[in-house]
Amino acid sequence: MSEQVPVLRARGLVKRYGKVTAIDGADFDLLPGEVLAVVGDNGAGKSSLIKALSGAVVPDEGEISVNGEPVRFSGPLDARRHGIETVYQDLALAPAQDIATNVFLGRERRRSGPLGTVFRLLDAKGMREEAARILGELDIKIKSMAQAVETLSGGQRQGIAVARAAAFGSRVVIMDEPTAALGVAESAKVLDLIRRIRDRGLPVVLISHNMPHVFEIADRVHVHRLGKRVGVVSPRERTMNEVVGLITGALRLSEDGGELVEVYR
Amino acid sequence: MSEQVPVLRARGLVKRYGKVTAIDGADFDLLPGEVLAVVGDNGAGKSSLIKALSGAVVPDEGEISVNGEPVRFSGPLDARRHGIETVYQDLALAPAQDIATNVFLGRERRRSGPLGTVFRLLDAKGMREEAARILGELDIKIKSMAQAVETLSGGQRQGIAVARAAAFGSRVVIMDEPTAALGVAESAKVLDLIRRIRDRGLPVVLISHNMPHVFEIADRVHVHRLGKRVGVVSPRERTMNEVVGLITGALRLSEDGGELVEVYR
Amino acid sequence: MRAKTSEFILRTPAVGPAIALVAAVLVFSLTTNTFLNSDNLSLIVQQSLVVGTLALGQTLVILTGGIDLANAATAVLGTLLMAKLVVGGVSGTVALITGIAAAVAIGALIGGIVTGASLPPFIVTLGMLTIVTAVSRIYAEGRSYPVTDDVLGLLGVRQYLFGHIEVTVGMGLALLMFGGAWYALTKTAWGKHVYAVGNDPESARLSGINARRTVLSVYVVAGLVYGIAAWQALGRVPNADPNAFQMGNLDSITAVVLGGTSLFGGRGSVIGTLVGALIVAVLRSGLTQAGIDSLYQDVATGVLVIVAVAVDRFSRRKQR
Amino acid sequence: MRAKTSEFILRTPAVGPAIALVAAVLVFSLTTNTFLNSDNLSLIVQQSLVVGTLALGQTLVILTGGIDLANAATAVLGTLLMAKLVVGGVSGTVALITGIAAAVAIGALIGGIVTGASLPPFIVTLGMLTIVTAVSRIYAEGRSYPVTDDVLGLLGVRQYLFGHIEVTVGMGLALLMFGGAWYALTKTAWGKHVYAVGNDPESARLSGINARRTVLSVYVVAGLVYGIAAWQALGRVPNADPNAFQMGNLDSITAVVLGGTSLFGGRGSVIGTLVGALIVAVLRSGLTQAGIDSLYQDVATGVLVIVAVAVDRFSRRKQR
Amino acid sequence: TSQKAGDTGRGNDDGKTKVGLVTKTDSNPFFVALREAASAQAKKDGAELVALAGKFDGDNEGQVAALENLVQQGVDAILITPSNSTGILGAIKKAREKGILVIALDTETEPKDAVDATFATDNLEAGKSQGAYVKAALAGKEPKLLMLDGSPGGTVDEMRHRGFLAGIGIAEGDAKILGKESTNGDQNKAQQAMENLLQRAADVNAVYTINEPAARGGYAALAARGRAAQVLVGSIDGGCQGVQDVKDGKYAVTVMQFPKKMAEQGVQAAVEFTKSGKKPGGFVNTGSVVITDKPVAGIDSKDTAWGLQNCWG
Ligand SMILES: Nc1ncnc2c1ncn2[C@@H]1O[C@H](COP(=O)(O)OP(=O)(O)OP(=O)(O)O)[C@@H](O)[C@H]1O
Ligand SMILES: Nc1ncnc2c1ncn2[C@@H]1O[C@H](COP(=O)(O)OP(=O)(O)OP(=O)(O)O)[C@@H](O)[C@H]1O
Ligand SMILES: [Mg+2]
Ligand SMILES: [Mg+2]
Repeated sequence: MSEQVPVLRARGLVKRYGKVTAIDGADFDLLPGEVLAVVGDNGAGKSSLIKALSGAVVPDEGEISVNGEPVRFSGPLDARRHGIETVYQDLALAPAQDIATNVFLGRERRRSGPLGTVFRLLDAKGMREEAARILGELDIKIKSMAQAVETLSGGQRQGIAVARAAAFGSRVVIMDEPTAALGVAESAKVLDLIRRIRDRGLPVVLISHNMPHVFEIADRVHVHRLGKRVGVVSPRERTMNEVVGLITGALRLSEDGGELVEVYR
Repeated sequence: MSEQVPVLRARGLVKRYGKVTAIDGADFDLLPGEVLAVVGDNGAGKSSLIKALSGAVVPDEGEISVNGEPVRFSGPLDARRHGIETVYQDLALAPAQDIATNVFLGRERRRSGPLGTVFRLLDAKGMREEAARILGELDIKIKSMAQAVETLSGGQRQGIAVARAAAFGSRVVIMDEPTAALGVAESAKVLDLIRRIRDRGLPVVLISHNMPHVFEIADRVHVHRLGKRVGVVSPRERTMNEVVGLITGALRLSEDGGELVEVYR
Repeated sequence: MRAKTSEFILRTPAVGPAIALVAAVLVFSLTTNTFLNSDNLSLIVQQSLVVGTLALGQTLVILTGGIDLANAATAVLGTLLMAKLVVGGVSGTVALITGIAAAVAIGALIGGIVTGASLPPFIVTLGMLTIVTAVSRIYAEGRSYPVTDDVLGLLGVRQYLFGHIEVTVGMGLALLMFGGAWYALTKTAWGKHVYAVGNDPESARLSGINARRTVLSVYVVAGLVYGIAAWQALGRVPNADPNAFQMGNLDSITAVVLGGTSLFGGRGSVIGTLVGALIVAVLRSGLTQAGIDSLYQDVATGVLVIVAVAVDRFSRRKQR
Repeated sequence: MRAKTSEFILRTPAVGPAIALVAAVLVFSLTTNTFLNSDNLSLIVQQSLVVGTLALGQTLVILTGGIDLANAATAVLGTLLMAKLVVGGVSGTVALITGIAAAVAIGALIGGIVTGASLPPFIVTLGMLTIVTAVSRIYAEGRSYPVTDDVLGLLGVRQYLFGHIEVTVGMGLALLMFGGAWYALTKTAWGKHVYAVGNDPESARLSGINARRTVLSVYVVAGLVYGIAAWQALGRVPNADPNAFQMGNLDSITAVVLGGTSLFGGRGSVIGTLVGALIVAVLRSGLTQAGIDSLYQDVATGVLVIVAVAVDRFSRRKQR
Repeated sequence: TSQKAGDTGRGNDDGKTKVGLVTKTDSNPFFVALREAASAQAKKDGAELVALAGKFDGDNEGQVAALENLVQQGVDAILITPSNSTGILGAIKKAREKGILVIALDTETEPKDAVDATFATDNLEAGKSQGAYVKAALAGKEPKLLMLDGSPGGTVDEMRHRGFLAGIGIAEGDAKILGKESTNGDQNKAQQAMENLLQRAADVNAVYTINEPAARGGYAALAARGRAAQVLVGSIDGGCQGVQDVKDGKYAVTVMQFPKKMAEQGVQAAVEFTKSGKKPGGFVNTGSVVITDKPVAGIDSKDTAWGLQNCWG
């Protein structure tokens, strides 16, 4: 597809759960500096795919490589060490803890000087301010920064998960339906944010059911169906309807990947 | 606003959590047979409002009436007894249990004859088939009906919550962002479903951030901002941009409710 | 095929513990020559009856996300009531019913406090354990009470099946109770509600389940089960003793957890509990047959209990 | 104002238990005339030291969603090691360090099994309880060992503050430990991870927290705390006895739960635990001062423990 | 030789006697001493010993199961210290029906002839001795008594308590009893109980204790308040540490019992039974002895030097 070495690449991934096969020989390529949208039906296996790519799930078969180097992630920490930061569809927040704690979970900042190095004192104030700043940038309005995450509205919670990934991704940022619970203004801000991340040179994987969003921001669109990639198309060359056709299986790509073929059922 | 007696009506609802005021003197009117969209920013208090209307939260102040009769809901069961059925934003499913169990939770069907009446035997097969049928109608594809809900994809889970409410609402159906996690085709089916419910004569409350959906289906649009209703507009008389203006506070309705006024900040 | 097997293990939560049980039986059968005979196996079942019955009630409570530390104390008070009433001239049947009713009342009280004031079951039942134990001792006046009444002793009546398998009426009743509980939990709406409430109480409430009533009913039913455990105890040892079964609460929780039920609620099965109760008795019997002193038995039991759970978990790990 | 107060209660989880504690102290001060004096209050603190220290470690474990049934047994083995080593001629300091190291090793073993094989802490620590208790008994050879060594007895050394308030070195150490644990839990990344892991293990894992390492570290730290509890025990009673603290595990869990910490993990505080441990000692002392017989004391304690938690819950209910 | 053993197929074909010992617990030093003496005796006589125990004092169910499992295992004789004198009868009967010799140690069954023989101490008598000594040592002073009891409802606990009151001549509920607390025979609990009791009964002059650990705990609390010298503490057991405490003047008296004797005689009887089929019979009181370095008139006692030679544990 391209001469570039993919930042993140997978071949033949398979993940089975008893009778259910969630990933069924899926391939994946993320090129440097691009926004790659991943689209597909509910239950197509998108989240399972990116869980495999972010170490949350260990695939039964298949290979993953980062910048051409084969890797094996045995947990999310491994992927994070490779600079891959993920917003999971289920958000992965600690419900009873406050907002700043959640934003900085696993990456807490310590105070400078001996207080930090010897007494390992956290910079609570600094983290709180920084968290407020990031959320402000995303237009997420929070009434009290001391609220436990479980008391926040659905959109506020999602904002926190997005803010966290955006702030810390150093090589790849993966977002699984980051705007699903967000309002119009907040969604626009997240799309802005994705653009800014790309402008920093980081590639972004965006899973979304929102076709206008996908067509607004994606450089390439990976279409997932029944556990595997059925094609990658350019949003500039295809219409929304064509992509929806691919998703539902009404259309398919011809062998050479260049043409759309109608499927008769 | 209308001569009709509202099916569900609230005046001056207030709900405080410590420092945070989630509902701040909100009013609400749902007319017979209408689809009422409730829109507003993240954290505006939409979910809190409908939680108060469905008995999930007991407001600190204010009154609720059903068909003109004042009511006090001390729990979701009270509201359900009044025929009010709700899809919560957090879905309210039992994660470890299977799909049919979740669809019929709290409303299980027993076998006919003495097996049912004396031995209280559940009609497991019947419920499983019925659940499969309802989900099929919504185009939600599930690989195994025996899967625990926690193993389903985000969209599949949402489909189950929607299917449940739609199947059982007898007076009012409230849906809090029912299509947030759904794909294009599945969302369309849910909109269809809402129309069918309305056609059965039941009013529907639809909370959504998706303006195209709102404008496609709503009879009236209730705009919520900072914990209260700032206005009710007709989607036929207003544009999406105007509604977004109301949501963000860039516009406000004039005193008589007829005109939009710009707010200078 | 492979998928089918693992699916079966996953969906039948008692299979893991059963593997551990069978493994234990095999090991003892091979290493001693006194373990594997119908007499001994029958004894093992008899030895698990009381704790098994306590564990049955415990399973219900744990499935709702609770825990019952007062279960054995409740049963002990039940035995004392039954025995003292008969001593006082009341008929065995009336004494039996009174004892069971007392256990039900204690269950209702616990359930009432837990649901009415939303207090953690651990603390409520711990307080109740202290109270009920003290009441039993006060009531018993420092004595224990031998029981000769036929009704109270009914569950201990032995019979031989096929000429040489010794069974007791108590075994039959236990089988009935476990079967009934299995049926109620898996085939009725009540059971679905019990699991749902334990699984996620808030979701259950929002789904329109009357969570309080469900939980209350569980404590009441558990009380009934403990009342029957009291009857089982008199069948096994016709003597009501205020000092009996002091470890019955922990023993019953052990059986529940060995049976694969989660202490967080919402996941598990009574069949697993049955197997769990048997595992403990098998270990004790087998180690004795192997001639091991109880101090060293304790060490071995500790290790084997951990191993048994590990076997269970690994047989389920495959699915992950 | 009202909002402020309730906010304070909500965000400071120990306030509820503290209200219960103060209420209990008030009641006993008014109903007896031997309760409220500095001597007795000092005694009550001394009486809570061992269980309080055990409960401190228990709090850490419970915050991760676990439970430790072996904590008191671990401490008892620690006391035996310390005492027997000194009898064997080893210096007090070396004996102390060895005893504490053994407790840490047991903690590490438990943590290793819990995290390595993903087994439920209840079963692992129950097995460990059986094993460690048996080992202690075997090691003690049926005797108890009086301790005369100064280092081992250090925590029992008394002094008078302001002329009449009796304090012991052990009290100072306990204060330090609770302070340290409070600091570690609320002011360091480790503490945040402990809460996160207990709150929602899967989310914590997905957030990139090394959940296993966190949980393992908690069991190791808890082991250290139990080792120090052993030292506290020798300070209070200079005699290492394999039969001591048989209810220490339940007692410590009681203190934790009375202190407002959730048995489901992720919510609670060590300050609450401190208060919880004091509540139990206050009840026992106060009821004795009131001249109530043991059995009736038990009844009263059971009721009061439930009431104390109810007070806590109601003081927080306001926010709902 | 043993006509019974042969026909039930139990394994003494190699001539080795298999003896099962079931104590109340594994933890109480008294029973540990008993177990160790039995084990030593068995080794000496070439017998095989399996030692089991209940999980706690009062664990009748545990003892029943232990008995059943021993029968299954094919032992020739069972020595048991019953936790419950009536609750254990069924299991004993089943064992005896299989031709197994059953001997009660330390505690009698009810009725006594439910076992082949009993080698026991009389705890009521031992309590009486403690009480009588304390009464005599007070030398006419009005007793102001605190009682550190064992576990509520325990048989031994009740007997010693009642015996003590009989010996000192005070009725239950008398105002001379300034207070009593359960200690479960645990030193920690005893210390705590005494601390709390002292708060309101500062003028105590006599203390009853259920056993020596409780006495030590009580002494520690008294010593910490500087009251040890004025208070007469009595105890029961006769463990070596307890005797040493008496020698050190921590408490005035202890009443020694003899677990070793019971165990040794029990094992010997079992071995004799398998050899010759001869059963021991009746009740053998292994007795108790008052140990003190301050003998008082009218009470037979031995000094601590004798005590240290004959103590157990
Ligand atoms: N742990 C599991 N056990 C069993 N089945 C699973 C598990 N996880 C996922 N599945 C199944 O795998 C399939 C793919 O799920 P996945 O969450 O990847 O879908 P998705 O494409 O992200 O859907 P959505 O758009 O609804 O989020 C679904 O059918 C789901 O039920
Ligand atoms: N239990 C609670 N404790 C404290 N604050 C709460 C609680 N529940 C809701 N809130 C606050 O009330 C406000 C309204 O929340 P609500 O969930 O109603 O918003 P919403 O309009 O549904 O938002 P969204 O579109 O993101 O779902 C938010 O600021 C939220 O943080
Ligand atoms: Mg998904
Ligand atoms: Mg909402």
